[in-house]
Amino acid sequence: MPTPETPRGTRRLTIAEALREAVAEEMRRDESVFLIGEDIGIEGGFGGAFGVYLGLTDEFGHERIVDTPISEKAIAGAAVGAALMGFRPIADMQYSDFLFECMDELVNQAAKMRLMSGGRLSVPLVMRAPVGASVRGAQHGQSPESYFAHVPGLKVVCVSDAYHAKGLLKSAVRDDNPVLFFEHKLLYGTKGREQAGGLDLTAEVPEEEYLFPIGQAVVKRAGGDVTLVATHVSLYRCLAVADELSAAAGIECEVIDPLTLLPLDTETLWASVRKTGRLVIVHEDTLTGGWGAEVAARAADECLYALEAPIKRVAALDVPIPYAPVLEQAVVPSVERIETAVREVCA
Amino acid sequence: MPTPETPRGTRRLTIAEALREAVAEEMRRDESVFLIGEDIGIEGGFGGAFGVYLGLTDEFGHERIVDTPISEKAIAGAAVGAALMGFRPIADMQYSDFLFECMDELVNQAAKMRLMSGGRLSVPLVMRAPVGASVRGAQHGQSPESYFAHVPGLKVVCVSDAYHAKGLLKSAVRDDNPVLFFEHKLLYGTKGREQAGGLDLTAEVPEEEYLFPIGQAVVKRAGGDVTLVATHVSLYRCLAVADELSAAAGIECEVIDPLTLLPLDTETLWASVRKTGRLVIVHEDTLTGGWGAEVAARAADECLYALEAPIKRVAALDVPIPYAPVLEQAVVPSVERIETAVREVCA
Amino acid sequence: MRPERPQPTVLLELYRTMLLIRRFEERVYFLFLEGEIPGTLHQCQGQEAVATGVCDALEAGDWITSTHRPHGHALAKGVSPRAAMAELYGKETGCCRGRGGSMHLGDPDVGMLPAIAIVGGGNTVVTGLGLAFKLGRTGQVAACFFGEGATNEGAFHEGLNFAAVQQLPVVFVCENNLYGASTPWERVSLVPSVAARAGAYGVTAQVVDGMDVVAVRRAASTAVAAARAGQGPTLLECATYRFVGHSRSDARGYRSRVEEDEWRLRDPIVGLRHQLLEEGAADEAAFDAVGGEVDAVLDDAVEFARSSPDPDPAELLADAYA
Amino acid sequence: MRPERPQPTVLLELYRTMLLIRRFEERVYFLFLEGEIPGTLHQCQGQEAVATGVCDALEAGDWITSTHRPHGHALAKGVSPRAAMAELYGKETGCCRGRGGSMHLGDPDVGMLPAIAIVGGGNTVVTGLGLAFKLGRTGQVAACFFGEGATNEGAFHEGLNFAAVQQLPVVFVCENNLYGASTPWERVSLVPSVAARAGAYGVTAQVVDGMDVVAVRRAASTAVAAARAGQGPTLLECATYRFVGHSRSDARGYRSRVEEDEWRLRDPIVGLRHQLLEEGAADEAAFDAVGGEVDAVLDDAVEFARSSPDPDPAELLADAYA
Ligand SMILES: Cc1ncc(C[n+]2csc(CCOP(=O)(O)OP(=O)(O)O)c2C)c(N)n1
Ligand SMILES: Cc1ncc(C[n+]2csc(CCOP(=O)(O)OP(=O)(O)O)c2C)c(N)n1
Ligand SMILES: [Mg+2]
Ligand SMILES: [Mg+2]
Repeated sequence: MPTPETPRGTRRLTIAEALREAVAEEMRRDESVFLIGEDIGIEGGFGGAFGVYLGLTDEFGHERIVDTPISEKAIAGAAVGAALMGFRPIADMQYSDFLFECMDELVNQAAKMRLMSGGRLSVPLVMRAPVGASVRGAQHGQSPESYFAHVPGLKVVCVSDAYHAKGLLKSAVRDDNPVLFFEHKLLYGTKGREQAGGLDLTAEVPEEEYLFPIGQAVVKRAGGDVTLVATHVSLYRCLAVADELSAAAGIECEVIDPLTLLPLDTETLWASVRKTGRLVIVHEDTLTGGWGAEVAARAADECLYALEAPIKRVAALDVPIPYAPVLEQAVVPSVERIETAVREVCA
Repeated sequence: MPTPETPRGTRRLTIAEALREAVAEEMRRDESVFLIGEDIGIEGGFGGAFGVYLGLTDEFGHERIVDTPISEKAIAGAAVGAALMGFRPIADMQYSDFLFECMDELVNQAAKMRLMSGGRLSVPLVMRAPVGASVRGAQHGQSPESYFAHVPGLKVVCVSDAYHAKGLLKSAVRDDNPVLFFEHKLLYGTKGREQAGGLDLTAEVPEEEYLFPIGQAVVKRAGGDVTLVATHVSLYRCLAVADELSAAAGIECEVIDPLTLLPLDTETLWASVRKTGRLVIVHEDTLTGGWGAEVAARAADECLYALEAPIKRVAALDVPIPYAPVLEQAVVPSVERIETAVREVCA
Repeated sequence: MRPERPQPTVLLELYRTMLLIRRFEERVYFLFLEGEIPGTLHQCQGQEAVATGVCDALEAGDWITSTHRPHGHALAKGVSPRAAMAELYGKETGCCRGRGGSMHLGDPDVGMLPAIAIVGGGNTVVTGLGLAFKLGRTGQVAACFFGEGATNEGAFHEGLNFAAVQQLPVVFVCENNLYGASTPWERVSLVPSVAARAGAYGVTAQVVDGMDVVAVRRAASTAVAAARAGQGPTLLECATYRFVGHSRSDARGYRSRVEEDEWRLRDPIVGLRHQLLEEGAADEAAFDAVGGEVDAVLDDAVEFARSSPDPDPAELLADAYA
Repeated sequence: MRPERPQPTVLLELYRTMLLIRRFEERVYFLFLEGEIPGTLHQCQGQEAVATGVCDALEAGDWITSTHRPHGHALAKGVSPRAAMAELYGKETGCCRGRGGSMHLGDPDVGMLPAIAIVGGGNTVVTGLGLAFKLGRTGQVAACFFGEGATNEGAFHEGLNFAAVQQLPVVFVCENNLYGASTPWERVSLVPSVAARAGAYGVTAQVVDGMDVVAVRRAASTAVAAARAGQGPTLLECATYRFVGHSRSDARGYRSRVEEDEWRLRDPIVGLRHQLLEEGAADEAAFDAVGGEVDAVLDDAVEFARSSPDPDPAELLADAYA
């Protein structure tokens, strides 16, 4: 989604292309930026599990694109250590499900080093990780962003389109804190198109350099009846529901992409909730203890008196992601479940 | 807290003693129960980081008390594997902070094996882990129970007194699911007494065998003005606030110990909230994304219309636990912060 | 002393299993391209001798753990082709009732855990199987399959060391196919062989020709016997090669066609066939019969999978908890 | 060829550092018992030669990572006794402004990360230091301290292997004090020495007498030089012993007094003193002078810590994020 300031020269890029540009620009700009991960720079290889780094080794070489053993603890630990020494690593997790292999490095080291040093050190690393169910089963389909949105010391970003992906990744690289950067597998580009329900997975991206700030939500669609907050694929489902309900029931949804889960842009969120009086939160992470709970809890504290209906959350069901497509579809938040929730709060 | 059914013969036990009894009874009852962990059974050793297993090797020997290398992944992985084969391991994590070293085994294996097997296998393991700030710094002071309350496939228990500790540990051992069992360092026994604010850290425990069910909250103090939900040390602070406010301001708090965070006993909670119209949740896990968010979010959905005031959460501040006592005390939920929140919602 | 050669009937049975795996994988790839099988695939063409030789050395009551590349292990351990195929189709009749899928094939009835698709994930879990067998004095053995890439995971280290100090009845079977996804082993290890790592744990290791099912079976039998006798774990490193890409979308640009051709000359199925022919232990007619049988089994499996019902989403929530 | 012996002034300086560590630890223990220092303690009496010898082999611009038992490492690397003591008191003037505490002592100004109290935690993080030095071509070296118990963690494995394949300028320094908390090494490893594990990664290892500061310094110098020259990591296994309990409440029931007495005879400070006396390189007066200096430094440090202000809770939230 181009913002008002979008300059003249733009192209339509996929998220993968936009991320690739962001990485290349930051690596050109700053010698201290480097890449580290599995299968990211091998000649004739994949350029990362979803091809984001394809071609970058030609420009930046093997020293700044560090191919590692299958050792997630070493990847995360090395990123932490290098960041402490003033480098700005972009670490790569092939699937976010593997983050559980390096939770210690992320939760106990990356997030705590600043405090433990009395504020004398910082850990400017980015960890990219793809989320989302895509018929790969329980260990390759999670959306574990909520675990990290619970970690003081980390920042957590979820991107849903190429424009914000690029602008936020560049901001993440320049941020002096550890940033977990979550992308959805079905949104990378044309390959996921069909599974993502035929969405156009490109967005306009300016030719010129730009940043998009961490901690700022965007209103993707304005509406006065109910506020929908959603990320990743769920965002697009919400937009579809909004169109549908506007036409079919005259219900106008305001749809917000929070983009950053930690810290949360409650200013944008509450402005909307105060206007609509109704809040529905949608995410593909599982329901119980998901980040939607934090949004709802803060709303129930900070703008309770504005609420005209119960706060609804539509999320992945509280089960591991099953393989069979018919089951997987039943688990992730569907257009139908979102629509039901919105109709319920608007009834 | 003895329940009404408590039989005649009781003694006052510390949580450590009560847990030791529970372990011994279950090991006697069922050959498939065994212990696994670091420094749990070594002769002349510690009997676990907080002495819970002291003396058990004499009765059960080194085969059923498996002392391991410092290898949390192996501990958790072995527990998962043995549980899949029908054993009932009680695994020991010296500090809950180290659970991040075996997140994969807990989140990707223990919690998912049942679903991945199509419901054909189950994983009846218990993982015990001490939480809480006790002037040991950022990597030995966390209360990470909320991470696990977000994992479908796990159950999560937090115990606050010897009676429920014993009854719940025995239930956890018999449960066919993986149970994370969190205890607070300051509540084990006499050693923590001073730090815990001079509390009596013993409770009446029946001589006879009993179980306490997973998934059942208890009302520790009845009151009609506001519902306080709290675990571990925070529970006792809430009880102190309740006494104080009853005397000083005529505010009657209903104080509830949820005991199980996953699954949550919303029946008991909502019955109270429907009565009081006010809800304050208190925990030593950090605020953002903590389990209090889930309680608040569900209340804001399931009993919004009963609420007469914003839902307040009092939790550890969103920083890693700092070392200096004066800082640590500022981070964890204090009597003062709880009292302020309660007064606010009752104003 | 030349080790004893298995009976011709045994060899033909090994041949049959390898062929079943190969043709299963070929069918599955085709069905995947046709859009009948969803998701993604990690296939094992070329590595059949390892799964077959190891599983043949195990008893029915023994268990295995497997990886993201589990089809061969499953068939070799006795998961029925019907149940395996139906699982890939995501059907209720699959061995994991459609919940597991390609990367989590398994079947408790034949001693196979749902495969663990976290690289190295099985290497700690398998120690629990070993511990259970040791504590229960059941005489069972657990075998853990994993790739050479997995040996760089912390799980490999912790699992092998724990199994060693507890002298657990576990056989660690490394399928060294030279690559972890696109990454050649020599880029992620300064030691040339995985077996060289066993000494760090006081564990016996053996390098085996993983393209020779008889050699694998022999080495596995020794390791299994030692495990069953309470002598603790062995690490078997089976030198092998996957003839296909890492996963279904892999153009294999990171390795040379020359290298691939050299390894194809060592095709374990072709090799055994030649031996059997040379030794006069089987003739073309026998191979044709086996091939026909295998095809019939797979026709039946595909038909079974296609005609099986989808799982019922209404039952799903029951699967998270016992 | 007998390696060159350091100059007497150097030896006396090593003696001074070891004595500073010893007396620091003794004071701290007393102050802890008195209730002046809160929390818990993991002390290093007996292990002073390792911290001292290794840090003396490093340049000021080099870095170290440390463990739950970091006091000796901190003092040896140059953290001021004032800042270290104030940190234990939880004061704003501490090297981590009271946020870190005993288990997280460190000081960026002297090249020491906040100590990592997760066993093995430093072993992966240190590779990032090495990577930074390599990428930046700075010529710096990082040394990673850890116990023998830590070598059973996955982090040890992943860190050492990654450092090896990347040929990082890192020295891995294992303080093998025979126990991990209450657990004797031989119960958690079938191999007698930690050094035996280095071969699994193609890494050079050396076993050193960790009670002899000169031997430690010599081995460390070689390892540091190799690292600085781009020859990759070395694993040093320093055989040592902690004279005290694992943490402050440890009655040491898991080891014998005979064993303790034997090791006490090898006290690294007493040993060096005897040598210097024998060699005539120092006399009692010199030792008295050093002792007096050390005591004065510690008197001052305690006084400084006592009189320093507590941190201000109002500033705390600023410490979570940059
Ligand atoms: C913990 C973890 N990290 C990364 C991956 C992604 N991944 C899947 S297979 C694979 C390569 C595995 O190599 P190897 O162990 O040699 O097995 P092979 O595929 O060769 O059979 C990788 C990196 C994963 N599934 N799990
Ligand atoms: C990951 C982790 N597991 C367990 C512990 C608890 N613990 C602290 S020190 C220690 C023993 C460490 O032994 P070793 O590595 O030999 O170091 P030493 O204490 O002997 O210096 C243990 C088990 C921890 N801090 N971190
Ligand atoms: Mg491989
Ligand atoms: Mg030790």
